[in-house]
Amino acid sequence: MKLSYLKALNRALGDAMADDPAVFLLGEDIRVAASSLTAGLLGRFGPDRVLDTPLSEQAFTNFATGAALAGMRPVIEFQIPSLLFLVFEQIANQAHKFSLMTGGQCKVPVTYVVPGSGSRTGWAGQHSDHPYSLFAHVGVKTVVPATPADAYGLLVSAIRDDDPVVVFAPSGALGIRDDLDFGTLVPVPLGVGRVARPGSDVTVVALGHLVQDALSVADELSGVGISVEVFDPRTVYPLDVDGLTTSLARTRRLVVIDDSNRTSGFAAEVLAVAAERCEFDSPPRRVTRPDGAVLPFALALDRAVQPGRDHLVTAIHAVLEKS
Amino acid sequence: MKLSYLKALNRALGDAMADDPAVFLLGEDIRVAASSLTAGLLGRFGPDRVLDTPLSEQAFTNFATGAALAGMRPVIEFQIPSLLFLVFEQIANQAHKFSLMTGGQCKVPVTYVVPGSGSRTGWAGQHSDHPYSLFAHVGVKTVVPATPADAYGLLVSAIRDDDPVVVFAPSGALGIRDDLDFGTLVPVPLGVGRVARPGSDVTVVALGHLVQDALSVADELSGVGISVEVFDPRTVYPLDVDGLTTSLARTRRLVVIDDSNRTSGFAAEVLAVAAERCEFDSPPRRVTRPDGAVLPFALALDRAVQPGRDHLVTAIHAVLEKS
Amino acid sequence: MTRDLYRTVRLIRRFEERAIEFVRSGEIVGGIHPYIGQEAVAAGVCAALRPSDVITSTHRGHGHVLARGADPARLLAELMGRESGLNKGRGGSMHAADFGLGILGANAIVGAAGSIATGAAWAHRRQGRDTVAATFFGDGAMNEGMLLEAFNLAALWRVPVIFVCENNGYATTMPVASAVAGSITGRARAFGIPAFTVDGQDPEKVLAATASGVDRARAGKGPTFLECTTYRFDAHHTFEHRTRLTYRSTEEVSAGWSRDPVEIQGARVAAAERAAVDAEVEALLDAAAGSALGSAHPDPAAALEYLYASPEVMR
Amino acid sequence: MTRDLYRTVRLIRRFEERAIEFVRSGEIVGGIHPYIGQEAVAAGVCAALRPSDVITSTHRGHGHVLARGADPARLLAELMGRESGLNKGRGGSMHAADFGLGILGANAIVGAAGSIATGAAWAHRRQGRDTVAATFFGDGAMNEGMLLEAFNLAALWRVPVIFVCENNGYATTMPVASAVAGSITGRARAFGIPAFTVDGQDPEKVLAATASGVDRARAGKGPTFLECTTYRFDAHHTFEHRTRLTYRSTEEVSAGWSRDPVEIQGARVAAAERAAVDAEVEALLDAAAGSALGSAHPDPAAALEYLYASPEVMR
Ligand SMILES: Cc1ncc(C[n+]2csc(CCOP(=O)(O)OP(=O)(O)O)c2C)c(N)n1
Ligand SMILES: Cc1ncc(C[n+]2csc(CCOP(=O)(O)OP(=O)(O)O)c2C)c(N)n1
Ligand SMILES: [Mg+2]
Ligand SMILES: [Mg+2]
Repeated sequence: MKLSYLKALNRALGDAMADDPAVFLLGEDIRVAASSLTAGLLGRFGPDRVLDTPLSEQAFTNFATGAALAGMRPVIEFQIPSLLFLVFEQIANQAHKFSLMTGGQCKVPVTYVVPGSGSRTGWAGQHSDHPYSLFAHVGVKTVVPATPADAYGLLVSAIRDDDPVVVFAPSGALGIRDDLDFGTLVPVPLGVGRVARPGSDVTVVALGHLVQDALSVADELSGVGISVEVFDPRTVYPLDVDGLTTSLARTRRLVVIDDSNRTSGFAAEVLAVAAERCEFDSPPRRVTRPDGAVLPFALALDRAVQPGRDHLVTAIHAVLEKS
Repeated sequence: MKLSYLKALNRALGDAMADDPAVFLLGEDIRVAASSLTAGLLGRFGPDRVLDTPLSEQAFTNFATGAALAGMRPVIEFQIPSLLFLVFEQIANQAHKFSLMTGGQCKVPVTYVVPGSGSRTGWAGQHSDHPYSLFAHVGVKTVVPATPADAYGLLVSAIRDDDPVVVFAPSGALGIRDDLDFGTLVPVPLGVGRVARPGSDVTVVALGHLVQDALSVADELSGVGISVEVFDPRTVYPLDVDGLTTSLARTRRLVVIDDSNRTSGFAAEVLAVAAERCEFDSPPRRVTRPDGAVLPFALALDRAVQPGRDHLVTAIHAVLEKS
Repeated sequence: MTRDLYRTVRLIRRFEERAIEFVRSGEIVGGIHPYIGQEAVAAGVCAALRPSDVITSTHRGHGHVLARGADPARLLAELMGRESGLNKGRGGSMHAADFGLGILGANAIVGAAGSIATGAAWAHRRQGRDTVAATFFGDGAMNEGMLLEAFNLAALWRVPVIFVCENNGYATTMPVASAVAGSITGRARAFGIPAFTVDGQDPEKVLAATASGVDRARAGKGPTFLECTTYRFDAHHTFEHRTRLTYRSTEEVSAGWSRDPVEIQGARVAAAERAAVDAEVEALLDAAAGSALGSAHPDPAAALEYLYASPEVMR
Repeated sequence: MTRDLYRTVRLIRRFEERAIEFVRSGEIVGGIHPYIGQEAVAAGVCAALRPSDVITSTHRGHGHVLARGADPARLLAELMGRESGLNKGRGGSMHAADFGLGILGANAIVGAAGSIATGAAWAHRRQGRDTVAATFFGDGAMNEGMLLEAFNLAALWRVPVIFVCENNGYATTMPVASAVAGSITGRARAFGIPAFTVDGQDPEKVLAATASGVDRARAGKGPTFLECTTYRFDAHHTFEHRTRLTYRSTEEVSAGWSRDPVEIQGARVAAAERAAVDAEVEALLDAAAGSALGSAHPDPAAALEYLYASPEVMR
């Protein structure tokens, strides 16, 4: 049975709601399921568990925190990634901090989902951000699934986790379909990466939709005798340091492809961890959005500032040559 | 003449306002100068140029953007660092993006100043953040001066710059006093670091109040024959990569001490740049706040999660031993 | 003025219809939020402004930009991501700006522009000019705290700004009654801002209401709030043409069409004159389409041009 | 009840006076925002609640926490950063919480807690309980968009929450008249929330007003808003004891003292009874001080304990 990434997220929500009456959804236009993430859930669970909110992101994010403090497990859908900027205080400074500040008196199990993060073709400057590194920096658990199975499994784990978790579903991944038996869908633990393709010459670390790109580059390069290992951390924070260093111990070469900005982004963290812990045969490389990137509207310009396969191939050749 | 860091910021504001009638200040309690940053400026420049705002951070941040679009150079004082979380959208998604999105039709020269960033003794979890790495990640020019002369010079440059600039004045630095001739106070260019102390065994990169700590550790270690170079980038973004790599080419060893969280923070970026461009005699180290750090109230706990001299000494010994 | 208002609503209508065609044909990538049905609001408000005034716009902004006098060819080129676009193809539909005409930009974040317009208007007054700002937003934006904060600043500081709420009944699929507790004008009045409900299908009524707000503003009496009741005849966004969302009935949409601003204003213009305007608009839009389609695509190598206004410190 | 209310205001007053001494002596690090002068608000509101209800508090929160019944010894220990503190010394003055008593925490971000309280109250109702939430905030918070957004959610969804605005005339140094356009109750009413102005120096009046709001809320009729007019007799924060800020005259402060809630309520209690209460309070606070001062400091090695509620996935 073919299952799309978006449908897998939808299934995860449905299963989580069926499993636990404390789970409920809130967000904009989720009753009619404008993004399709919540398709069918209003009919199945009723309006009490699928709340359409006014355009009041700050208040409804804190509202979810309050509901979580009272024992619920809210899941918020954010229509566009920059809404996370608007509620940054409410997530980083409120939801995240309650547990420690109260000396462990409470927990805030809220899940924030962005179905369609990163560039959405033609949505331009204010709708094309991919701010997962920001949440990793402040210490909020953050996942970016790459496959339908992981989309399902990580969203389920995020909802079950007792802390706030941000789930980025890159727009470039929503349409991915895999042949899957529904029975094989299981929770995927937070903080555990996977080797998406084993190889021996270089480790390419990739997240979300870029895992596909990394795999197809690996395919292509295998034709010219280059063996690329693709490591997909799946969780941005906490990073699977063991998985990463195990891979690097084998390949001793590293390229990270990352759809966030270069400076102090996810790729910077991977390079830093690797520099602290691993030995290399050549300097590692980052393939990222440029610093300060604002995505221009015109399609060719938008594409030009996104990390892509060509840049990845160039970077792989560079780390192999330098050795 | 002794000049304190806080007084240097105050002088920079006064000079910038005297130089350019387009400069005006807004913020909470700035007329009575609750933080002392704006002391004397109401009397000197009048209520038209020193605006006390209601507690409406989001609107007044956008208000400043609008005023900047109309030719002004607003300077906003934020009383506490977490207010930058509250206005993250307004800075990262509005002020920062206008220039590119409009195809260069406009500019947004707003300066955001936090007098007292980082831990302020006893202010606890929601008032003790040091979020400069977040602004660097999104590409907003960001400075963290370490000395009174740099506080003056970088704030003046920030105000004159045609882009939004965030100025973090760490609470641990506000009280620093230096013997300075006022005539020697000059603008300090953004993006240019300085060697705060030359040395040959290891480069310690430090920002803001931690430069003092680095210098005193360097002093202490010189007694045991270790020669520490202290490099102060002054600007977090854009980073002075040339200054950094020049220093590292000499010392071939690196420790970064950084008051932001470890994951994808400023120190991660320094290690990543270094890993891409430099050769090392030993793996570099980061001395940072722990990941996800929420500063506990109790003083000893607050101190325990901040990077300090002891941690720095340990890290320096580690990079020296490993060679 | 009667004729001018008709020309404006007609221009916007036909521009939008053609733009939707270009979305279908793929010349416009990413789709648009059509303004069809709401033309009277943009037309009436902008007719009350002077050339030196400023506006801010929304995700549903083509009408505002055209009513303010932007070149349709350059707006269309912007929607097509071309170098001759208003923003050199960098902004697209949701960010169209023309600073030469005082258009400080459409904004893709609901509720954000009100405080930007307030700041701009305040700055103009501080600089000794008598500029007024008009800032457009939807009924959905009434629930965004940052917009409510802007009302307070504008009222406290008597800023010459006209807050124009286009109440088209929905925020995407959310009916205004489920989203706005109390009333829209009541919210503005709570900040001490005079607030009026206006028939947003009639350009002349919108013009009259705006004109008195503008007079007040120019006289130093501070902001005015207008709730223009209107209706969106088409989709929230062209994506809705593919995914049918069920949030309003076809009967309701038909009822909306019964008060078409183009017809309401058109009925005030003599048939021959109306035909002449229609022909002129068509010719203008033909030329605009030709010009836009013929305009160069920007060079990807320049993708990050304009990222910083002071790029010299970047490395 | 008369006596109980007196005891509460007296307890808060004396707690604060002692806390200020501990700030001076250095036992409390970082200072506090004294509640002196505003005691009647906390006392009256909390007296109208049931044990199963919940509250949220502010940066100026000791009064709310004490009125809600928290152990003064544990609150004081919290202010001193001790292990026996309400939050095990992790929160301090601005984050004091006692979930066992439904105190969901003081919040250091002005305007943030209103929406948290609204969510909690909604959740309790969804879970079939008849909980009411009371959420405290200042006049300054009335200008925070996120609080205004919360009014809307509470009104739309008929959430059983009492919004308690303590209008003490200032946000730090900003007078309410320079900060709040329109009126405070008018703002709440604009969201369809019944809003009343109450004499916030009189605990019995506050209690009566709160009680009727609580009845409405429990009956499923949604939120109520109370503006309690009060006055802060002491500094915004103890840092002001060192840096004199000139934003109000000594005459004004003296006038404030003329309506001291401790005296207002004290006058209703017979002298002997009052003396007995005072003595009991003093003994309680003596014991609290002894207990807090004797409590262990938390172990720095456990600085990050409680950072995550599900730490097992961390590495
Ligand atoms: C702050 C914010 N929240 C959500 C969105 C997504 N969004 C775009 S338009 C829209 C509906 C806006 O409704 P309204 O203000 O009534 O304007 P209309 O679309 O009806 O013109 C939404 C939810 C956004 N762009 N910004
Ligand atoms: C969002 C936010 N802005 C600013 C501050 C800094 N601050 C703390 S208390 C305060 C004044 C609050 O005034 P009000 O709401 O009237 O409460 P009061 O202090 O009078 O009790 C300010 C500006 C803050 N903590 N949070
Ligand atoms: Mg609408
Ligand atoms: Mg107050």
